[in-house]
Amino acid sequence: MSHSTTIEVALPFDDAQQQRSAAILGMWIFLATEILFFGGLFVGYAVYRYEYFEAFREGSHEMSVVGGGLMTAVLLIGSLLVAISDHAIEEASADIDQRKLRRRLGGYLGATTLLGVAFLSMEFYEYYELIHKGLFPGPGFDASSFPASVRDTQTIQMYFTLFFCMTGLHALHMVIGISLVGGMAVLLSRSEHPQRYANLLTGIGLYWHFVDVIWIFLYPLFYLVR
Amino acid sequence: MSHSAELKPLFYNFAALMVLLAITIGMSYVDLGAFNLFVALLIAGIKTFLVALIFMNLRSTSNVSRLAAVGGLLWLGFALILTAADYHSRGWNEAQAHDLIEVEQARP
Amino acid sequence: MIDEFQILPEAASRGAYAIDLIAWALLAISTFFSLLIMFAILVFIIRYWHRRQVPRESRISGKRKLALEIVWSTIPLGILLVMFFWGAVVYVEAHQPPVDPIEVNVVGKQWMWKVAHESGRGEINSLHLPAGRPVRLTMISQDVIHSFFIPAFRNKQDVLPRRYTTLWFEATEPGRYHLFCAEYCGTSHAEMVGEVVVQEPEEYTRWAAATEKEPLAQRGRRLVDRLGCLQCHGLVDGFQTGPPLNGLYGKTVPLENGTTATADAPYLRRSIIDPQADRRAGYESVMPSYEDKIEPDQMFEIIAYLRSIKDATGPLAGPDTIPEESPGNSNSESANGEGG
Amino acid sequence: MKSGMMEHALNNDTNYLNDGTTLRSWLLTTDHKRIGILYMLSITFFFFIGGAAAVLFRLELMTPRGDMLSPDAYNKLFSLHGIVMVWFFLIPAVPNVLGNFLIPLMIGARDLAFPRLNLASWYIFMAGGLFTLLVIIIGGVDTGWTFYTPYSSTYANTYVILAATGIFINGFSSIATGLNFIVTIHLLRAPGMIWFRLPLFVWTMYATSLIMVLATPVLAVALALIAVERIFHVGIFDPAIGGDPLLFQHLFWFYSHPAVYIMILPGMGVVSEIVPCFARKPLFGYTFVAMSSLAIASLGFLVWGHHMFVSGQSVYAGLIFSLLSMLVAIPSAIKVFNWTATLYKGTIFLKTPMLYALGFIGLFTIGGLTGICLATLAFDIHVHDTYFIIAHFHYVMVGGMVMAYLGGIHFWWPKMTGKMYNEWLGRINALIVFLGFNLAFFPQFILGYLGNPRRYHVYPDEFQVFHVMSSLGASILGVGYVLPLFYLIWSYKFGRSSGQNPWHARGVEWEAASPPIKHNFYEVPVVDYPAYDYPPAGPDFTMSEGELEPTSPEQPQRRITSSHGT
Repeated sequence: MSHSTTIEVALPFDDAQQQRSAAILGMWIFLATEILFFGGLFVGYAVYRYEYFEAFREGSHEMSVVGGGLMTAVLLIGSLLVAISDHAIEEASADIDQRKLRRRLGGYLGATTLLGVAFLSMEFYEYYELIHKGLFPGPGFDASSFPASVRDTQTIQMYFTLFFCMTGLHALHMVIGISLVGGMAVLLSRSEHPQRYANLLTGIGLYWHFVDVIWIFLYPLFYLVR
Repeated sequence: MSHSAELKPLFYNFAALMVLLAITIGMSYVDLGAFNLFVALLIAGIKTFLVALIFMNLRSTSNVSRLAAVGGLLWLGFALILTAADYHSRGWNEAQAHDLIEVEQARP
Repeated sequence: MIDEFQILPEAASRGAYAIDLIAWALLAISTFFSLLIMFAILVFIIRYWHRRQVPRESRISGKRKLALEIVWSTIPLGILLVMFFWGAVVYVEAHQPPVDPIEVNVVGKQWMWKVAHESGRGEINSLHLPAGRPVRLTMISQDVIHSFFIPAFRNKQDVLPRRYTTLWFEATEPGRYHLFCAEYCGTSHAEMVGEVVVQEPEEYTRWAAATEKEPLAQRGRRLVDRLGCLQCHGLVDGFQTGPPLNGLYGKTVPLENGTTATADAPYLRRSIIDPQADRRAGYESVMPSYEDKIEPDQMFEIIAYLRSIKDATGPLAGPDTIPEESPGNSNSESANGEGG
Repeated sequence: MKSGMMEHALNNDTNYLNDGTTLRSWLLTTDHKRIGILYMLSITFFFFIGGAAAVLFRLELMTPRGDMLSPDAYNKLFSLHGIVMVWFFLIPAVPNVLGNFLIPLMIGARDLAFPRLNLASWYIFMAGGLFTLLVIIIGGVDTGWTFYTPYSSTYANTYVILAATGIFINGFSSIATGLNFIVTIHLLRAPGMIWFRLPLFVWTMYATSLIMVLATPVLAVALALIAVERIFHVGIFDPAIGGDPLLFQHLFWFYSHPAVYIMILPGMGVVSEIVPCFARKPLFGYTFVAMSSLAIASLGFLVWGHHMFVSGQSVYAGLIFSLLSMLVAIPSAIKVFNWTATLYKGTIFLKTPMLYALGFIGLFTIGGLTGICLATLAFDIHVHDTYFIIAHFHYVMVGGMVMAYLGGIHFWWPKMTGKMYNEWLGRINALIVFLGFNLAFFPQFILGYLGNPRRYHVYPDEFQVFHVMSSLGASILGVGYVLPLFYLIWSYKFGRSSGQNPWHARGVEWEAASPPIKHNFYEVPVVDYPAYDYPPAGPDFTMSEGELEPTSPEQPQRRITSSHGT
């Protein structure tokens, strides 16, 4: 590992390689807990979609397929940029021009941050529209635009409840991800030795990709029920 | 960029993801009944696999990390399958029970 | 009600004996293994007490070790499987419905049990039953989850909101028994208790008839008329929009989604609350939900009415032409006397 | 780094306890041992709060009428007891105190993989715990620790959201600890410490960590959904708006059943350490005991539905869950048989930790066997939600886990403090706990079979005898829990020095000084011996006041030992 010379080895570890393995393994275990954190909601989704399929189909007609697809694409571009940055910081040799590396990393991660913000803006615009239509679940929920079959029993509300819960939790993760990636962009573009933060960037990158993967599932489950 | 050659997999991967995204949107307009869900989840699964393998570097990390990723999914599977076992079979007993009533009543 | 000291609960239902038998078996197994372990520990402590000079060499060899591990894994496994099958058989049997039961309807709410008998007689926090006849309780909660528990019958079932659960048993011994709510339901959970009074059958019949109220089925017929159910479900001008109600109860009906369902109380209730959920094959989705229009007790009345006409054949006339003949249940002889 | 250690080595009197004595040096420490001590102090505090609640409602239950507490107060007390004992005592007890302290020592590491995360997890734990206490002070919560919907999500008028928040926060602490342990055990083992040389305590901690990491998030999301439902009045679990209250039970027990194994597995680990030491013999069936921990941890995830046999769950799901529950009993049985077999041809010393460990085996056996009773479908119909359940899980949690925790604290007390407590007080206390416990909880099996439902503050008169017995036992148990507080603290202040390894135990943790230095070992130990390598048909020891004393001066020595204290 070329960067082993530049990073300090923290106390319990023997060497940089071990430290990096620990960081990556720790992150993967954390992501496993995240899978189950979202998992509780996916179980809820499965149960209610099974019981109230009609409502889920009606509900998904309120969503913009193209808009959701665009959001997915935006996230995937972000993922690509994060992967490139990770690759860059990993593979850069110690004698590389640090200024150039800084600039590149700052650029990639800055762009990723903007893409994340763009995703959230689209999502919040969608929320705004749904709320405007009275489709925010709760006592003020206005189901009048739906057929009686899903209106009277309030099952249509369940679709929107799950939609807001699951995309909301995802959006929360996005906010955290944007802060982390944005923070990294600032940190790396100012750092004398960006490679010191390679483990941190890899960890944050894994988190970012994970948040993408959640959306990869949310998109067909809420937008493409048809 | 001395390492641009090694960047290629990332771009290929991205292209593949975009193609899959297009396919999943397209497939949602084709009515396959219950298979729509299956196809959508299958494509999402492939995408996840690609992201995990290439972007998240699962192909070259330690086995333990892979185990963690698979473990998370496996445990989610436990939750889904056993919960589904309850919901799916809830009506069964009653149905069977009432058939019995009819049989019993038909007898005399 | 028994209130002296006891160490074993009374057993007063048919199922109770089967469960007690399992309990004894489990007690025997538990006692055996507990004593085995404790006895072994005691013997080893005494024998291998550190001051005692006993041979400690030639410990168990690798091969015998493995054999031991296999033995003490498989023997418990065998016992466990036996207990599983035994418990499962009794459990499944307990869920086999009774033949021609007396139907009793129960509504649980914070913090009381409301019981409605077919005769129309109702009671609160008590349940009168005949001995020697199977009884089926159809239960629903108006608020949180409760649990209907009669220790003397070794029987228990959670009572859920917005869903029917059923519990059945056959009391054997006349007497008075405890009725508890077993699922924590709020402040006065411990006071959601009552008494089960098991009577001789004739006594029960007398008790049930001693009411001024109309039988449930008759009240149900009134409701059906008031809600206008027969506008669609009755034969109006030779045309029937919804499935006929005559002879529906207890039959297996085909559904729109290709499966079938049995028209029991839970199904009928669901069809009234959420008509689209399990729609009958061949019928349009035109029926609205009656969720807000029917109280839980009223739902029981409607189902009692449907049950009363389960053997009736032919189309049921609409509300303008109330049939002259009785709908065919002993509880609702005077169904023709009611207003529209 | 190496040179820093040499400096420590020069100063023989420095250990983790006196290496900085300011409050600041404790509150900002990243030393796993100090964090373990911080956890020990905090969970002791929570334990006595939960215990105080138990004292109050056991007093109320002396009579069948509600003459001391209002129903509301009673409900809040048992909820408090459950919430505090489960999340702020039982779950962190062994993992966060002994696990934190011992895992790096046992595997020969300098610290856990993420020391700062470890400290953060203590702060998160304290934040969650104090927040929950605050909730209790401002009015409490009355849903029971199970938070069943729709009572908790719609009907309860108490501070459900806040209490759930406290538990939610605590969940992060649990996850962080579990993650830290897994990474540490995977990556930081000393040279030669292969998996099958790991002490069984480490195996059980590994299994426990798996559960912490994989189950806790599901509880978090279930509690979060209750909060969402209460705040926005939506109906995820509320049947009035299409929700299904049973879905909550599925999510809750997906966590809470495995969580039961978070509470008991570490106890099994402790017992697996104590029994070989005081039988002077390698643990019988090491591999089987190690693998059974993993089997319990994974099978434990597949059995949650046995809490729902009468809930309205499908009959068929009930059958599946019953069968799977039966299977979990096998690995537990394997452990019990192997512990017992370890005593065979051993050289048995009944020191305080051993008394607790043997108490654990006996009580856990009863707890486990009654668990089989509860997994038997038909029997469970009758005793579900009665005192039978209460008795069963107290036999496992209190008879098992608390016994093991006390045994572990006594066993490693010399390691933690370098001091020896009064052996006779310790032994008498172990007996008090054992007797008090049985008197408190055995009558509850009978009460449950008679049909007394749980969570009742008033009950039919004929049950009173058993309730009085139970309350009496509980007060004896109370004495048994307060006493160690005094003699252990006393021994820390005034006790005899214990020496490095008073039990002549063979674990790597005893290679370090007692108490250990800041980074545990002067030299990283090299492990070329299996766990529990007690010499065959061991050397003769005699038992003196505090410790085991070899009768022959020649004791087998490790090739690599610390340069201090031998």
